[in-house]
Amino acid sequence: MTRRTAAILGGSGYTGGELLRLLLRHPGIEVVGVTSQGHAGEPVHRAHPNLRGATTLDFLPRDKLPDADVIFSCTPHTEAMAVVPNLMRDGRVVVDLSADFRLRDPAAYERWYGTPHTAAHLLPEAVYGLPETRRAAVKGARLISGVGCFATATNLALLPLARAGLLEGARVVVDGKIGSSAAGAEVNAAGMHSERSRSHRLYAATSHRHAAEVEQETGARVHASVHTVELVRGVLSTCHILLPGPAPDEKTLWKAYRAQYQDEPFVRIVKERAGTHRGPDPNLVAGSNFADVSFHAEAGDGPGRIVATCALDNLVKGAAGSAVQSMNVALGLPETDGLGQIPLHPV
Amino acid sequence: MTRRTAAILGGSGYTGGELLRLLLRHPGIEVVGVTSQGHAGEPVHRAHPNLRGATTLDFLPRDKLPDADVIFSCTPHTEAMAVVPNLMRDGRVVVDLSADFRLRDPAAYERWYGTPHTAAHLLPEAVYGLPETRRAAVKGARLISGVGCFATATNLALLPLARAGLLEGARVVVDGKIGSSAAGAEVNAAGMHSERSRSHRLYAATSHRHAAEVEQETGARVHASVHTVELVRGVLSTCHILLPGPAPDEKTLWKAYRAQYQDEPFVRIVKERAGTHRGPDPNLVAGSNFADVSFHAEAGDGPGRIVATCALDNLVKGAAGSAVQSMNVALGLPETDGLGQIPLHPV
Amino acid sequence: MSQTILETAPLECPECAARLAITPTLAGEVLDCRGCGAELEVVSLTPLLVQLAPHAEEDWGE
Repeated sequence: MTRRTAAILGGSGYTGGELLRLLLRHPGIEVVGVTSQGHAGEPVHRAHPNLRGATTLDFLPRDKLPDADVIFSCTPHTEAMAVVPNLMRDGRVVVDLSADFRLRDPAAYERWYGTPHTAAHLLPEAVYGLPETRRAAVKGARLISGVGCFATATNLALLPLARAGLLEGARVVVDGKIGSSAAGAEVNAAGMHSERSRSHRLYAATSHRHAAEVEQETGARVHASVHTVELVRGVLSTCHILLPGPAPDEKTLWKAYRAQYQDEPFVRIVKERAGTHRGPDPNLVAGSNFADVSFHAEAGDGPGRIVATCALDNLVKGAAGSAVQSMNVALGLPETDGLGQIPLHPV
Repeated sequence: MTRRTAAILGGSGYTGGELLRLLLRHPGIEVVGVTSQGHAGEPVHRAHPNLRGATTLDFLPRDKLPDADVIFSCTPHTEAMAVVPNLMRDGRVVVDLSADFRLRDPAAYERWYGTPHTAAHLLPEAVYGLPETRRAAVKGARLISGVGCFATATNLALLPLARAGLLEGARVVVDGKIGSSAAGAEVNAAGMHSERSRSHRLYAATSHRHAAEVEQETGARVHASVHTVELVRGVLSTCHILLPGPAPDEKTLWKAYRAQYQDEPFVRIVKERAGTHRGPDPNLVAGSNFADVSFHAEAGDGPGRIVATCALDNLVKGAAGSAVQSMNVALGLPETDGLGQIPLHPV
Repeated sequence: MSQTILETAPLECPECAARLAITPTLAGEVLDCRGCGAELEVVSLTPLLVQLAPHAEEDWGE
């Protein structure tokens, strides 16, 4: 089977490292190069110690990106939109891990990212890289956007309810808990271990960027907040759906979630009645492309509530994993190729 | 100044240990005894290693509780209501740390604790031991109930909004994050370090016990959920107030919180615009009786939201600290006596 | 940027409405509100006018 070639632009950050970890063990892909302005000339394992011995690649200077069938761009938000258009070639798939091509509406982008979109002409063609909501569109895509990690956990928790019409007339609050790697590898005071360890606080009381992504993918208008918790990898999104009337019974919810996810390779319904681990827990999916979802109906007097949660690894299903999964779909490769990692337990 | 005497019934658990830690350094109190059926005859530091050298007391058998001006009962829920009535004496203050005398309505107790209340005749006299909401009633009280930790964090976050009428017509979701010590010292599978470390999951999707306590103290009807997080001590309650109309501006919120808390010795408004630690964080109040609160207004199109949070130590302000604080008020001692501990940072 | 114009009422912080106990001496001086820690820039002395100094949003990254 002839392998396809892949290269990574700006691969010294956490997302770049995850793309390498997945692609280096992908049966259908050969990684032909990874660039990094800051680490040019250094061995990859200098920035990604877990990759020692897995590759002999060195980081290339930014302007030495080799040609490849698939290009992953890890250039940060607002810079990517200047870079990505130059990467586009016929017959090539470009996957942009930044937020620049996630929102189809350039006005929403400008509102939440504070700067006008300079490549808005590509937005109609860009496909949001979440196969669980856009598999058909990803198939033929030339430009695929990465996904937001918190938005993806929220989308996957809410999707079955949205599709079953159970969000109608409801007000939705999304309370996120997220690990420190989501803030990226860049050094900053708040990220110091001695300050960040065991810190549990509201990091963003309102989080419109993610809310915009959620509304685009599931149609749900949400009030989002994000907390820091004692995790490096992992995000847990807890969605509180305040219903206009009584809550449906849990059988109805089982049907809605099964209908949406029974054939999905990476979304698992985790709702156990016994044992220690009964619901989604980011600690139990770390390093894998799994997204675990669950749901609870709260009856009681007065209008009811549904609580839906989703746990995933912000660097895998919330970034590099969905990117590789989307690449598989776009290239016509088996969707699970390179994404079979089993998570650790105990961990 | 003649010191008052205090004794603890069932003091080998975490709450008992915290009561001892506070009372052994209380200027107006002499601890005359602490009982434990399981640890009778053993030195106190066998169960509470932090107290080594702070006391020469040994645990007494349960039936050897000495007479004292103040008795703290740490007997568990549903057992306490059989024990507390026999502790009552004229001129004595009884503080019951269990949930048995928190709810004034015996029907609510039966509904949420699954058993009829066998000492309901004492409920009218029992005072909920949260001076911030019931200082006047605590003054002359003979029977004071301890407080729920998650309920207290929620009450203190919501109280200013309730008193300012800002909860009218709103629906309130409370998303709690709580440390492992809240489950008590009893050995259980879920509490094993190798299973519990870094576990972040929905521990209780619905939490009616706490909701009942919140409704009683602030009048707010809430939909509550609780998560386990990587903390031993600490609870963070994040309250999402979905308003019927637009959100008030933050100046209005500042006034409501300042009016409620500017004279409170233990509740601090933590809402900074700069620096690493800008909002309430249980990690930064561990070991102290402080409860830090904050608030945020979310405007935007459509009906608004207020996000109010409170962080406290579930064993101190959420249990033993409020109990000692209430004892001070009931005995006419300075309210801050024995509660001046400064928390640690970095920690 | 909301501004507070001092006519009669004592100087009030534009962010949290706390009363500002200190009396600024120079235009352009930056003072901290004791109530909320907001940095306030003195825009003018007569009338006394303060406004919120721009503050760094938390770098949310992701």
